[in-house]
Amino acid sequence: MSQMSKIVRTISNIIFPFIMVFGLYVIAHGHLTPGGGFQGGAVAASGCVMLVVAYGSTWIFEKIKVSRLSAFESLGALGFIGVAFFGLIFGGYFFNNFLVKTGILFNIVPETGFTGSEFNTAGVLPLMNFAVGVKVIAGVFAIVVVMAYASSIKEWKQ
Amino acid sequence: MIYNLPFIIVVAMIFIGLFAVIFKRNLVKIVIGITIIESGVNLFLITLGYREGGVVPIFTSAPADVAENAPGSMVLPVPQALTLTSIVIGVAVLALMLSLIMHIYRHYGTLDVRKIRRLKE
Amino acid sequence: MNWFEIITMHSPALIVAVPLLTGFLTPLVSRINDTARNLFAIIMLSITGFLIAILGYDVLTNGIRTYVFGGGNTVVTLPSGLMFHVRIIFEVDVMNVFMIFITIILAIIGIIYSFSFMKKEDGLDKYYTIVLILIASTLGMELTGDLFNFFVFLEISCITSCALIAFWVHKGEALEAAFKYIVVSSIGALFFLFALGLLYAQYNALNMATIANSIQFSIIDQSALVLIIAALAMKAGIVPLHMWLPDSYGEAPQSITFILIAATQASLYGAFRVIFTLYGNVFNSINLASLNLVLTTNTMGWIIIALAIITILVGVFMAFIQTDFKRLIAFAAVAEIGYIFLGIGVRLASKYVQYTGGNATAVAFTEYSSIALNGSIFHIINDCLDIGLLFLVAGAIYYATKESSLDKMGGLARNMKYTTIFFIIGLLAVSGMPPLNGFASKLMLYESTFQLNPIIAIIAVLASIMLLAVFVKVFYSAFMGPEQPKFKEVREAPKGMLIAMGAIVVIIIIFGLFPNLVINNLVQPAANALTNYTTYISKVIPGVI
Amino acid sequence: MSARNIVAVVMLSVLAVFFILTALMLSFGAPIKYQMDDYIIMHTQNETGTNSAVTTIVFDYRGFDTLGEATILFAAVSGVLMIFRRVKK
Repeated sequence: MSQMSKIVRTISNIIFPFIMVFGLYVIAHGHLTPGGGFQGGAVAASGCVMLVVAYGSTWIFEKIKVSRLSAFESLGALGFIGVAFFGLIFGGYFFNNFLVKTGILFNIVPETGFTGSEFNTAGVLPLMNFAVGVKVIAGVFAIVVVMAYASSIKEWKQ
Repeated sequence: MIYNLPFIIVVAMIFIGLFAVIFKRNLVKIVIGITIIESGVNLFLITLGYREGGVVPIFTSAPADVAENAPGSMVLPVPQALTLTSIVIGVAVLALMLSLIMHIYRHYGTLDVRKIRRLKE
Repeated sequence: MNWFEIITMHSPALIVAVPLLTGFLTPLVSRINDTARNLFAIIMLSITGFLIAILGYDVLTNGIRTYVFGGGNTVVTLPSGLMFHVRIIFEVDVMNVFMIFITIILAIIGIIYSFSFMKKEDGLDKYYTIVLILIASTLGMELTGDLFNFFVFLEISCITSCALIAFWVHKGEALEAAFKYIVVSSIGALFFLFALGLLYAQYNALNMATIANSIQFSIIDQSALVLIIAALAMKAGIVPLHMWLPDSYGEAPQSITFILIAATQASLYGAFRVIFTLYGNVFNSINLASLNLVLTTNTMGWIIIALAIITILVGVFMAFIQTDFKRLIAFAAVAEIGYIFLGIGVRLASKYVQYTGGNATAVAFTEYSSIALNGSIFHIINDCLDIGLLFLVAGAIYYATKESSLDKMGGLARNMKYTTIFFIIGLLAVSGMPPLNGFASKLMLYESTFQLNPIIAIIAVLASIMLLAVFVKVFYSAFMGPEQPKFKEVREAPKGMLIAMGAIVVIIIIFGLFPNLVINNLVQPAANALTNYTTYISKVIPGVI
Repeated sequence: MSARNIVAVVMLSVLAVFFILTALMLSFGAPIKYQMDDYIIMHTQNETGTNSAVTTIVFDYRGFDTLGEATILFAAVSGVLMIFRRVKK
């Protein structure tokens, strides 16, 4: 895929930070509003995919190493399973929500029926949301970059 | 009867998808068929969880009367969580199928099932 | 609480989590070098095997063990006073232990075989990542006590198997087989999800014990049962839906095929669990007071018997006309799965005779129905080992000669002595010859089937003999005959592959010489655990019955 | 239209009737049983401190499913990268 026109590139440059911020907002507020790691990750990854469309997959493929994206995805998955293992170590059960009543971080427990929004709640859920978000951004971006690059080159190096 | 319309639509979607998978000769159309079946099943799960007049089961800035009659005024949350999982699974399956199709196209130069079928009984 | 108790307590979760963790770490570890990656994979799998041994010992001595993910006291109390957990529950009885035992044997041997078989390929870091995730998903399917969790692991195994079948991307047939596989199995999984939705709408629960406790067998439950069995039969390769199996078994790398067998058996395990536990109070505790349930059981049994006989015949006859070595073994695998299904069908149909016949027949058929179930469960492990051994032999031949068409082979016995011996043992075991393990389980199946209907038993015996004929033909065309000039330089397979095959041969011979050891210590308790669905339920919902 | 197609159409229509009958038996808008969901809505705030019941289920009550889901995405990415690797001949 080749580059698109200058207008498209400029506008996607302008929009890109906003999409990323919105994606990160959805990830960070996963425990308060509709959304979470997967949805926010998909939003942020679509922002990255917009760059692929605007700048052409060849250019992106040269700038970004897919193996690095794959390693990031691995790290996201490790973070997720790592939080689960911490639950085993500190809470006594795999996937235990060990932070929720300890008083370290994200530890406030709202009253039942509380309709305000308190960010510092939900125990390990924000951490898991974050890990999943990293994973989804890296994973979806890697899939799209590889597929776009593979469809753009004429002869495969087989 | 009319009250079950959502379920009938779900069944219709599943059968449109199955029809595409069985009768279409183009690999991409087969994939579209599978996606339609999957949307139908996801819609089915969501439909199961609907409670008459319910709102989304999230307390953040929920209206006061909803929060007071809490479980009765909210739709069931479990089917929604299952659907989220199912959607992500669908994305993964779709990515893998499309990359296989790209390879098949490179290899055979066509997407027609009749022309690429080399594995016979 | 000492460390051993803690490990035992957490082992159900760790058995799935450790291979998953290994899979996530493999891309990072393989940046060091290949040896480190291989060592890492085998060490982590050995740890999993160790955990399985601990868990198996505990379950065999102390009975069912449950594990609640996340812990806490999250219990819903029903108006009737019964309580159940909201969270995901792993529930391990002897049947689960039996299945994970098979899986870990196949997984470790398959990984050892891969070390030498796949050595010259590239993309191996991804290969080992996906294989480890496939193993984790198979273990998860076999341990879980939650229907949706089962679905998730079913989908993981579907995706990973599809990617691995397409490993040799330069071959068009492999891509085609992978595409066929993913279409069939994702539609099957979606049917499973639909059926799960039906059950959820009825009972508002997702764990198997809670649903099994309140199942009523209304029309909706019956359609859910039909859909679930159809989906799992699709994944296991029962005949109307078997077309993906020979293709994918035939085109995947043989080390993968070996692990795929375990994944297929996990779907079969799902069918066992659904019929005998989830619908337990329909198919297990029938009595004359509820005659329509008895009739339903009978109909269900005969439908399964018919499918199984068609599966056996199609597998055997299609194996006759194959010229490709791997596809031929794949059709034999279809026939073997037919035998396992035959056992389930005979079990259900014998129950009908047991309740409608006279007093004397009742006693006899109580025994025959349990023999059929035992034979069926015992045949799962024998099928894995025998068919697996044949696939590994095919892999060794492919590795040495780069040839898989039977017409072009010949005279291989001169240069590949060990492989030839392993093949002979495999062919005798798969066709049920007396000193080996296939005989023990097939005899149990024949015996119980004969009591139900002699004609079906004769068909089953004849099919088995034909299977022997097929493999003798293969033996002559591949190993005997004049030495082909192009195979003069052929050498024996490398040591790693020989060790893997030898390990299976040792297990086959042990099982063949002492079948009662396995039946009494593993198969019979597994069958008891499967039919004792009330114990299974009461471990999750205390106070029931 | 070949014989195979006719068989497929007949089987599909039988299945369709079966599915529609099943669909007609369910009730829309009024779930038959809802104890588990009610429990989760009522306890999501004091057990996990989360305002959103759906997120609670996805990451806490059924967190292991989500691990599986993350694994699926991981496996799909690894699979796609493996399929598009450069094969040396």
